[in-house]
Amino acid sequence: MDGFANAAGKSIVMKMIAEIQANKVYLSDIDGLIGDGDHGMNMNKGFTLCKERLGRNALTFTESLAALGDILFNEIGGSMGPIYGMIFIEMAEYAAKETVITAHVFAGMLDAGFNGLGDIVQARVGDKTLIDTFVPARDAFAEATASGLDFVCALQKFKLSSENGMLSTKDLVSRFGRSSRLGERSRGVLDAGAVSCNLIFQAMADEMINLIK
Amino acid sequence: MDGFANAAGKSIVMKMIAEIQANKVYLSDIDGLIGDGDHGMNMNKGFTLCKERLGRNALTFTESLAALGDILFNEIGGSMGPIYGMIFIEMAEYAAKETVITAHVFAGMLDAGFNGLGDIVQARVGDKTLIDTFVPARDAFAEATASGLDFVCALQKFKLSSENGMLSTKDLVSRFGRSSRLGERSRGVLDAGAVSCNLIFQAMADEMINLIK
Amino acid sequence: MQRILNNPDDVVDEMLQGFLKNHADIAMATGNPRVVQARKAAAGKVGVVTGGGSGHKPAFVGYVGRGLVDAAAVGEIFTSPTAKSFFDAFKATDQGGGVACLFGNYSGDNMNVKLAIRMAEKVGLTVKTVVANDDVASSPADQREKRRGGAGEIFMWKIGGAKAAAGGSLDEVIRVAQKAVNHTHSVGVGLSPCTLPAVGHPNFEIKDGTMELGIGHHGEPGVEIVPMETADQMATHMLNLILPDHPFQENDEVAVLLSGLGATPIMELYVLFNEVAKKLNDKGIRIYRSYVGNYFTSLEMMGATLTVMKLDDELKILLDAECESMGLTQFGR
Amino acid sequence: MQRILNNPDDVVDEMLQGFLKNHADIAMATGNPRVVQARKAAAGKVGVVTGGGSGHKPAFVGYVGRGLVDAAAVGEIFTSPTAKSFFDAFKATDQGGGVACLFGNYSGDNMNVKLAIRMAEKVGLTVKTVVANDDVASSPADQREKRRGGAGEIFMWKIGGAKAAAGGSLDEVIRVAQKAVNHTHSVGVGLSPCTLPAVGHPNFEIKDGTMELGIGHHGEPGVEIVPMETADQMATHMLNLILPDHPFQENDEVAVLLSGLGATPIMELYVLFNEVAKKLNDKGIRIYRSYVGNYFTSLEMMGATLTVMKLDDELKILLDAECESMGLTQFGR
Ligand SMILES: Nc1ncnc2c1ncn2[C@@H]1O[C@H](COP(=O)(O)OP(=O)(O)O)[C@@H](O)[C@H]1O
Ligand SMILES: Nc1ncnc2c1ncn2[C@@H]1O[C@H](COP(=O)(O)OP(=O)(O)O)[C@@H](O)[C@H]1O
Ligand SMILES: [Mg+2]
Ligand SMILES: [Mg+2]
Ligand SMILES: [Mg+2]
Ligand SMILES: [Mg+2]
Repeated sequence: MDGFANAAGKSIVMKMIAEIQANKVYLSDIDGLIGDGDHGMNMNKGFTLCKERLGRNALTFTESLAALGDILFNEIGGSMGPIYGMIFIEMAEYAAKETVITAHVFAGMLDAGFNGLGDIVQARVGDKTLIDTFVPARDAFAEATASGLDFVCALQKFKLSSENGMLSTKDLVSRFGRSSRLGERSRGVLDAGAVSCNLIFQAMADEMINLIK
Repeated sequence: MDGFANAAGKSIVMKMIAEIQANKVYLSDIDGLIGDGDHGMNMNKGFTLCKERLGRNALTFTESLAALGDILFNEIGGSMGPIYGMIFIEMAEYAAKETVITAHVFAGMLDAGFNGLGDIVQARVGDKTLIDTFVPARDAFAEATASGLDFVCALQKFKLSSENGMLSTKDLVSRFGRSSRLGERSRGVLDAGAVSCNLIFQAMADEMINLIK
Repeated sequence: MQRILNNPDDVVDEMLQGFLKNHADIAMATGNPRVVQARKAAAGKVGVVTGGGSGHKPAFVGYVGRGLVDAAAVGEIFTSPTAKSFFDAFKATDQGGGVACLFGNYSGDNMNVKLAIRMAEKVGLTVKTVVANDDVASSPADQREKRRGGAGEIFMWKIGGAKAAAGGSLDEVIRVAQKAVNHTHSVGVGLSPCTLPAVGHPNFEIKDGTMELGIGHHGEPGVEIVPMETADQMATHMLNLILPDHPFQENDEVAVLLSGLGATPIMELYVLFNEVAKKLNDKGIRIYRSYVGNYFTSLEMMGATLTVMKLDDELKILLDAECESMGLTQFGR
Repeated sequence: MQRILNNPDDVVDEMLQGFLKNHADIAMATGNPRVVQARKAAAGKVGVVTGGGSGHKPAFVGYVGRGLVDAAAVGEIFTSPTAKSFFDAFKATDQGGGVACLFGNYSGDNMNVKLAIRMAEKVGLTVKTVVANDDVASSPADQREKRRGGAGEIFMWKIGGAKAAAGGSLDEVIRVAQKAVNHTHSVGVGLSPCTLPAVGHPNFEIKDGTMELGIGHHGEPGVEIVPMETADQMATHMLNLILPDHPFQENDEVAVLLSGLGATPIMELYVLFNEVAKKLNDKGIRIYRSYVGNYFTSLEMMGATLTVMKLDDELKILLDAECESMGLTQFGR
């Protein structure tokens, strides 16, 4: 079976939560440089709330992910609430009926998550947002799968592209809203959302790899 | 002539002013410890204002002292305005008609200054206020003069007692108003008014000694 | 961190509880703990809603009241309220005539309001919006739609709120609120940073002896970092960014709002206002009405924001209308 | 020092110029540049005067207005106004019925008011005084006359000012203002120091992680330095100093004023108020009316003062009376 049981996948979300909790201050510090410093705090609040809600309940991967999306969307607000909320809700919805999460399913989830943003997010690659992490990672995973790599190898590509995408934001000049008048002052600093997206993707992929093995 | 010409004594007030200006921050820092930190700032403002007003005008000692008292009283306010204002105004008034300021006259001035406080100041020696500088210095001067010491020697005694009086406030527990509930926490710190009074008395006596010689 | 807190994660909830206890005559709770509603909204009026992150007191809940905003959606510190909270605020204030949602131009608020409007459409509730983008430091004049909202939001609420209180229709409320925004230009100066309670150390840095010209309400970097200036120079610098932007001209009548960012002593705001007023007077621009104080803050940041709104007869009448809220209470005149 | 200033020695004068420009509808200048007078004092009323050092905005000039204080004498920062200024304030407000001078218990103010009254006596002007000594941390209860004035001065002005506005005689105004003081108890908590502009560095020290319980409005040391507490613990600590002092008892009705010291975010004042209100409720003490905000500050100090006034029917009516000033504007109820 090239995949893992949806029923066994709650640990993926738990891993994502642990990663965000561990990086709460780091994420706020990055956001403080050209943003408003709340990113880590809010992510931590939402993810921690999710941990409490999930508790010891036996939940599937997609149920856990839906719960996380729901909490972010309905209880956290900010930019992250709608963005990560939509992404997780749509990803979960796409695979809700699957017993096994295969590479093919996961590729579909990533597409669904991105498409779920719809017209809420106008940013594209290069605008110094979490899109700079998301899109390359998603594309690398799709390409790897299409070229016949197995799930674990495709996840390795996914991790690598996610990391590189995140790093790419450092040299970008912000073009969206808030920091657009900053010009050169926005260069040299990572984008907070790109960093959190990468943390989430790394945790997600690592635990998937664990489950697949 | 055991004394100096009133007409030549503007320099005494100028010396007092210079001394307060030089100690502006020091006085506020002392006041900050158990008071409100404004003592140096206000003294400096009043004394500096006086310097500007006196300018190059040819004024006597008592005219200059009256001007200083007047500015403190009418334009500075605080505790210092009425206290030093009254003291200087009454000292100047007492000797306004004298051509020569003798030891006898100066003793009378100190008495007049103290009495001028009347019921405005209830503090007595031991209450950790500028009275702890003023009264011992005045008494030492009167005693020295009565015992036949010359003006300069009496002024030396005056300086010594002023200094000791000021230092005595360090070990006193404040009994007046503001810091009375502090109890032991008010011990170990000089009283700001006692310090400024000593600075003024030292400058006053030093320049008188210069003039007498 | 020398702050008055219990668990930092609970600060918004506890603040709201305290707020509602203290202002029971003006504001009241709703079914959504993150939505606060005015107690005395006149029957049949258009609903006026706002919302935004916390940490800006009096904004946003502080402008819930009579003649101002009917409900506010409340977010975490510096964080947009949820779409659900905006939607609940719409529902709480709609009396059939629709709702004017008057908010500031931040990506989170834009997203959440957009989503809330979708929810409103599904239940047949009409919501129209005005987005304040008065902060001249955040984008060039030819990209005004990208600019952040600043303390000018207060004029938007005052003008829109007064029109709604006077029985204006939804379109009228939207028209005057939009006019207020179009006529309003703000700029901030930051002198010291702020600390989010849950983070525990300053959000960003302002070196002693320097100041950040054009800083945003959350410490977003501004136009330039310059050496610390006198109040007089600050006034010049701020007006130089604002006046050409409208442009404001001789014989214009204006409303001025000078708000502290939280920790600057009010005494110093009057010193700055004194300079601003002198310079406007020198240019022949007449201050019709002014407000100086902590009207839109950023936790314990030091600094100030200056907002100038060009007035016409309609705006004057609406500005002068009576209102009552935590942040702004004035008798009519 | 990250502050908005020109020459620090001019800060009070420039502040007053800015204040008068901004509040021309409420307050006006007098012949003495350090005396500010209310614009709308009703004909024939008893004059109500206060005065004190600057740096406490809204206190003192911020309470000049309708239904409150008729004139304020203004001192340098943290420094009593001159006797001459108090006297000029008396003259400006006397309409034949005499003047009530309601001020705080500080040695400078005591001296200068005493001297001003001597000047008044010489011109046949009747002045009576009430001295606020509500700060429980500054002396034991059996030496109440030694206690400092705290934010309770605001209740003294509100009650005395309302009585005068209602046509009360001088003796009546003095009686109710004295009653307000007798019924009022305050305590402060300091979390960070303040810097006098002309000095340029902090006035005193509060070590990070500690707080000063019972601090005065100028940073005067308080009862105790204790490790930094949660808002909940602070509320307990402050009430433990205030409640036994009156003593306040079950079924008492009280007015509560929770003022920030300048730099504490208003959000946190509501968090603290929430705890105070809970604890009073637990003890069966009813909050009839409350005020939370920056009502009596100390430049950019962090911290808060809590003031509780025991009410009776007379005080309630006077507290609820309409008033209009920079610091406090309320509609009658
Ligand atoms: N309009 C947008 N489009 C895409 N991404 C966005 C947008 N606005 C914000 N983001 C992402 O969100 C991150 C900031 O998130 P957060 O700090 O939680 O919200 P906020 O910016 O509202 O304070 C940014 O670093 C960026 O990656
Ligand atoms: N009631 C008083 N009697 C005698 N001296 C006093 C009194 N009040 C204050 N002082 C003196 O004044 C000094 C403080 O002066 P200053 O700081 O200028 O005034 P304030 O205490 O009003 O801030 C004290 O150190 C003390 O020596
Ligand atoms: Mg952010
Ligand atoms: Mg002092
Ligand atoms: Mg934010
Ligand atoms: Mg003082």
